[in-house]
Amino acid sequence: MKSYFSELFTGGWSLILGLKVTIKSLFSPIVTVQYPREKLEITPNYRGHIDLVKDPENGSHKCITCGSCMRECPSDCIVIEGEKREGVKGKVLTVFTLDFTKCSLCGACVEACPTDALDYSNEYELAGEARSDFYFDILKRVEERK
Amino acid sequence: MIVYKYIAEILFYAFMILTFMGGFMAVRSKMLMHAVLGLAVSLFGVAGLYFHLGSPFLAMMQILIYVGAVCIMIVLGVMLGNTPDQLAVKNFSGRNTLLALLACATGFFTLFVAIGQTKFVPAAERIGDMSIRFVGENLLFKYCLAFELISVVLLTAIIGAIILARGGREEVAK
Amino acid sequence: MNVDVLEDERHHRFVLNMGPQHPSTHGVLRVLLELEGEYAMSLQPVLGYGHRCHEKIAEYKPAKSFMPNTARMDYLGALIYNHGYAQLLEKATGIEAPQRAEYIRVITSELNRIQSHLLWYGAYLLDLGAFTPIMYSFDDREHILDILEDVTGSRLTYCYYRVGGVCRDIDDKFIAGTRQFIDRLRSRFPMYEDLVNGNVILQNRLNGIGDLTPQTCARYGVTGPLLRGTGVAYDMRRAEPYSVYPEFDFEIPTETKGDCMASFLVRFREMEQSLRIIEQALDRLPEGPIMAAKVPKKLKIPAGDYNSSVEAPRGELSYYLVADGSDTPYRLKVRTPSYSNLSVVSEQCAGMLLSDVVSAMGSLDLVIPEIDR
Amino acid sequence: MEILNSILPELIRIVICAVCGAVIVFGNALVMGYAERKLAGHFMLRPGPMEVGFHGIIQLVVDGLKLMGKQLVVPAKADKPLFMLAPILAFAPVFIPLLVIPFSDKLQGFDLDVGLLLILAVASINVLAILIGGWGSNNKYSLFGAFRSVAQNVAYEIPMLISLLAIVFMTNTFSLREIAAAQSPVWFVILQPLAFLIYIVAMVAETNRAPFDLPEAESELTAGFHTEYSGMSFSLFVLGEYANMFIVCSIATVFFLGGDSGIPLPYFEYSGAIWFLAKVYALMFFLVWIRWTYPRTRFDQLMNFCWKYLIPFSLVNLLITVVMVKLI
Amino acid sequence: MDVKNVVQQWQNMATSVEEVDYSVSGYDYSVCLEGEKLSAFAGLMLNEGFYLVDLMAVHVEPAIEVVYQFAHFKTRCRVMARAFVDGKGEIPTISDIYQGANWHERETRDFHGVVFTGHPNLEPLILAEEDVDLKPLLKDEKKLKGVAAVRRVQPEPEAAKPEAVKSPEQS
Amino acid sequence: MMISGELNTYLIISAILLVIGLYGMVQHRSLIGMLISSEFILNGAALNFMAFNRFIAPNPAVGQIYTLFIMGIAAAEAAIVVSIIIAVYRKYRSEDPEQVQDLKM
Repeated sequence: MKSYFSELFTGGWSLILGLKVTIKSLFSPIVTVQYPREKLEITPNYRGHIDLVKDPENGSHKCITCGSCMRECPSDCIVIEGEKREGVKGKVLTVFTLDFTKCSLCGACVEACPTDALDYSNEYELAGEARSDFYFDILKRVEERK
Repeated sequence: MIVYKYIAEILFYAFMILTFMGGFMAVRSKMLMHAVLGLAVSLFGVAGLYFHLGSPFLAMMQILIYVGAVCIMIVLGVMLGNTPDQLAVKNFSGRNTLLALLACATGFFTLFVAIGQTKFVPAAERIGDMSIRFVGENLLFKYCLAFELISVVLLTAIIGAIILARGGREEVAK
Repeated sequence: MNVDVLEDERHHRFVLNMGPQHPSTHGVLRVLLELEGEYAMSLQPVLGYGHRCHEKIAEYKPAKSFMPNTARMDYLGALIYNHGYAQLLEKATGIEAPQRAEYIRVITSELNRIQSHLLWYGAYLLDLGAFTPIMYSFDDREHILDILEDVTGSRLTYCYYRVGGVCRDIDDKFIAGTRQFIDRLRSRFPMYEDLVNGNVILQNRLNGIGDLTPQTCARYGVTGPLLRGTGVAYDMRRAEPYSVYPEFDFEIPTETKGDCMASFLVRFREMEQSLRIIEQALDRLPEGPIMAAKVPKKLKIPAGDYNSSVEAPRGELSYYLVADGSDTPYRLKVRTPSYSNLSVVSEQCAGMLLSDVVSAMGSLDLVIPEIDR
Repeated sequence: MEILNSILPELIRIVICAVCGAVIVFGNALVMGYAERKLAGHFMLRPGPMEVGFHGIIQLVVDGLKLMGKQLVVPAKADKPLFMLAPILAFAPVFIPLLVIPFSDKLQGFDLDVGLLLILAVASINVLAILIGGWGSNNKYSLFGAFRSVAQNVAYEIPMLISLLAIVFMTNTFSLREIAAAQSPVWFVILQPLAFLIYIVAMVAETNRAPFDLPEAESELTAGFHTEYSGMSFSLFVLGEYANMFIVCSIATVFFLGGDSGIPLPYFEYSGAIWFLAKVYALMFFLVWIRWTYPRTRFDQLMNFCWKYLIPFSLVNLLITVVMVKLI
Repeated sequence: MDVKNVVQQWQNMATSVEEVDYSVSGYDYSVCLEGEKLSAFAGLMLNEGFYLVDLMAVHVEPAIEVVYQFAHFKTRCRVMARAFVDGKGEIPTISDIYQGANWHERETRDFHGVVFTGHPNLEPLILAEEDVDLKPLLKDEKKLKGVAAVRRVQPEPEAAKPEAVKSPEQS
Repeated sequence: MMISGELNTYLIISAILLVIGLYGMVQHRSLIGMLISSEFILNGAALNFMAFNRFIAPNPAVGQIYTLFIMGIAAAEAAIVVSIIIAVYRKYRSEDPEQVQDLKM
């Protein structure tokens, strides 16, 4: 009989404690962010898809078309091609594409790059209507950024 | 004021039709669930007739007890006792239709004749009115014993129902 | 599929198909329930809706390149899965990660564990019908994600550890943020206690539901908080210490009853212990490199078999690698904790109420991709 | 003409009552739908609907339009007549109790001397609606939801009735207006705190709301008895639920919180109605508040609570009331 | 649990019992068994308080090798028990002793086609039921290696690996 | 013509209800169907009481009280019958009264 009532009171008290917590949060400021209108600062360390770094010296990129990123990529999403040109040492990059549908953002390519020509972009608002929207032409992107 | 009477009359017809429709639905439908629904509809109609007979209290009680308790209990019985595919087949068989119709027609005809033949004489003087207060006073003073008896019957019924419903449980579950 | 339930002659029983799309299966899990009234007389999980052939993939690419896949197996304990895999390859090739890297691994792994527990906490209460706590726990979890994003660069499926270290160093901002978070979460615990843990409805829902014993756990291979809820203080961080865990002072929370409430409390207290570990690791964080000096580009694994077990948020995670001397695993088997934990459900939940099946399954803290792999 | 003159006032009264009823039902659903989502948001530290209109204020209208535009899907193996009847049966009767609720002493449809019985009688139809809806869907989850709903509603009707009966004993009437008027010095919540508490608990259970929302427990039964309903038939269930909330809160106000009594506002004849609505919505806020605080109870515990605590306590309360009424 | 005693019992029933360096391989004992000894072995393990960590198959020449991984709750003792399937691809089940093996065995049946005799319900678990004959983890002939190729070569004394993990002594 | 004010109307309606109940009793093969039919018979009787109460009884409370009693009896009867049905179903897995031949549960 004693436990009958004590259960009732401890139970009721625990319910009141719960109500206190929620009423407190009713009057506290909201913590969510209204995304499209408000945007949080994205950390500079964010690892988006890869991009070629712009080289301040020659205004272009630093890629030497060695192909280590292509080899290192676990899911074969990078394709680079280069060609020999007159008067230029080494190969010249002609094609650098990233199939972002397959990329797992592991960062192996960036670490493998001997000249630090690759870096992560800070783009996170990636949405597209077709698969082809995610075949990035990295070379074109670095040229456009000039 | 005559308009009210017409409105009341129309309502009366509506309730009557509701009662009969529900009744036919209850006895003729193939699915038990529809039969219960028919019962509920019919009971609504009867509640309306009680209203016409000057007792809103009983109309409310009719809905409260019949629709709210009896019908739901029956529905539970339907659901507990049947799997859906059993329902359609098991409920209804038309094999005695002719016989049943004949019996019913005879019974109805007898009653009809009896009602037509009898002359009902209204009481010369009526004591009290139709209010709940009067009903309550009668119930608790004049018919107190009957009231107590009905409560005992209900109590027994509840206890019996519990015992019956629990009885088979041990052997099946666990 | 599993028609033995249906073909049974007990026709009056009710076969209910819970899932693959059902609010309380947390992903694409299907459970065939055989009900009698509201009692689930038997239940059979049906797996494989999210099978992605990770073990097959592992046999086709260099062992190093499998790292991102480990994160996808358990999206809530990604760093811990990374940890186990990195450790496996380090063992196999004899590379030793520097001290600082190990400390960073411990800090981030424990953050990851708290994150996983917080999500479980919210989702479990959602299963039990409380809608608000999930938002509070997500609020806290968001801080961890921010901290981890700052150092790893991603928010959920981290690929942060490397064979021989970690890929980025932590900075003062990370340390300050983590310390701040520790204080914050500690101050939030009383709130959780008031709102949830002490609640009489929750206690009634969880006490005495889904009893497990250490013997049952041994027969089914149940590990993690469920096992610790039965009174066995078995935690890979203590039982087979890896990384720098032996240097820290922390407790392994246990409960004795083995029911849902026990594992609930064990998980809740584990968050506190993880905070303690993080605090100690931050205090003792050594300076130094974060990657081992010599990690060959092509990582040849000597022939033989290797095993690496770590404590994932849901229990013991083991990688078993059979190598033939090339840089590709010959066979990689991942022992995921939820797989064994879920298999106990058909014994644990037999004869329970439908609502209790939901609470028992929620207390397993299932991550379906981890089961299906 | 003469006939028209005689009948017109009553006809107008009926029309006005019907219109008011509709306004209350739909207006209440709009207000509560919005308030519930907004409050739920703020309880969870998020803003709630924000997109459509200022702070999402016309979100509910848009949602209503969407629901009206949606196709009514009838499952192939459903019992079609029952399936279609259930939402109507759940929604249509909610107008009737509104006729007898005394919003203020001047604002009441009809003062029936069996007002309370009318409300209870109509409330029992709701159970039938849920039952045939759950059955008619031919879905196992729906059936479970229906079962639970019936057991729960039938069980909780008992403490609810008994706790209200204590008040009826004190006032000697079933008429809602007289009950409201009987508490002019002290509200019955002070004289009958236990009955009030019991009624509040039973009220939550009767309206199938959390923490007693077992008929639609989404983590177990997906959506319970309305799993298969879509579009308008679903929204009829929702409208019915909100209207039922309004009705039970009104009863609580009439029985325990003094009905329309309150400080009269200057220059306003119907200030009582304002007070009445304020009390009703305060109770509704409480309903929302507990919904977003507690986990769901289990079915057998729910029944245990009813039989072990509520019914004995309400009976004891009734007994004490009767003795007190007799003595004083 | 007394490890020495248990090892003694293993030696009675196993073809070979080998102690392995934990810091390199991550487990303590490697036990090779005949298929028919499996049930007895599993019974012994359960009696001694071991739990079943994992069960897997490795496709090697000459036959598929099934590996059972056991560990103990109280003492650090991680055991890999190996057994080859017989000519018909069959091996006795241990799911009657370790119920947790039930799913592992079904999964192994899915992936490698190993038939566990005595298993109550050997139907596809992870793969769809129409993929009964898929057996995706079987190696093709080009990749298939002999059992010797995947066995650890005993390291020369001077090539001993540096101690990567701290002291393995722990109870 | 106002038939709602005539005693005979109600008597005929109740007679029809009674007949409907009889018909259902004969026709239905399930116990529940029979229970439903019996409710009609009870209702016919109750309506009869109410009609006489309204038109010719000296004390207008008596008929109402009788009707109330009938409702009480009906509720009790329904409870008992449904529990019997459940018990019978448990025992025989059938609701067909013809199959239920053994009185002992």
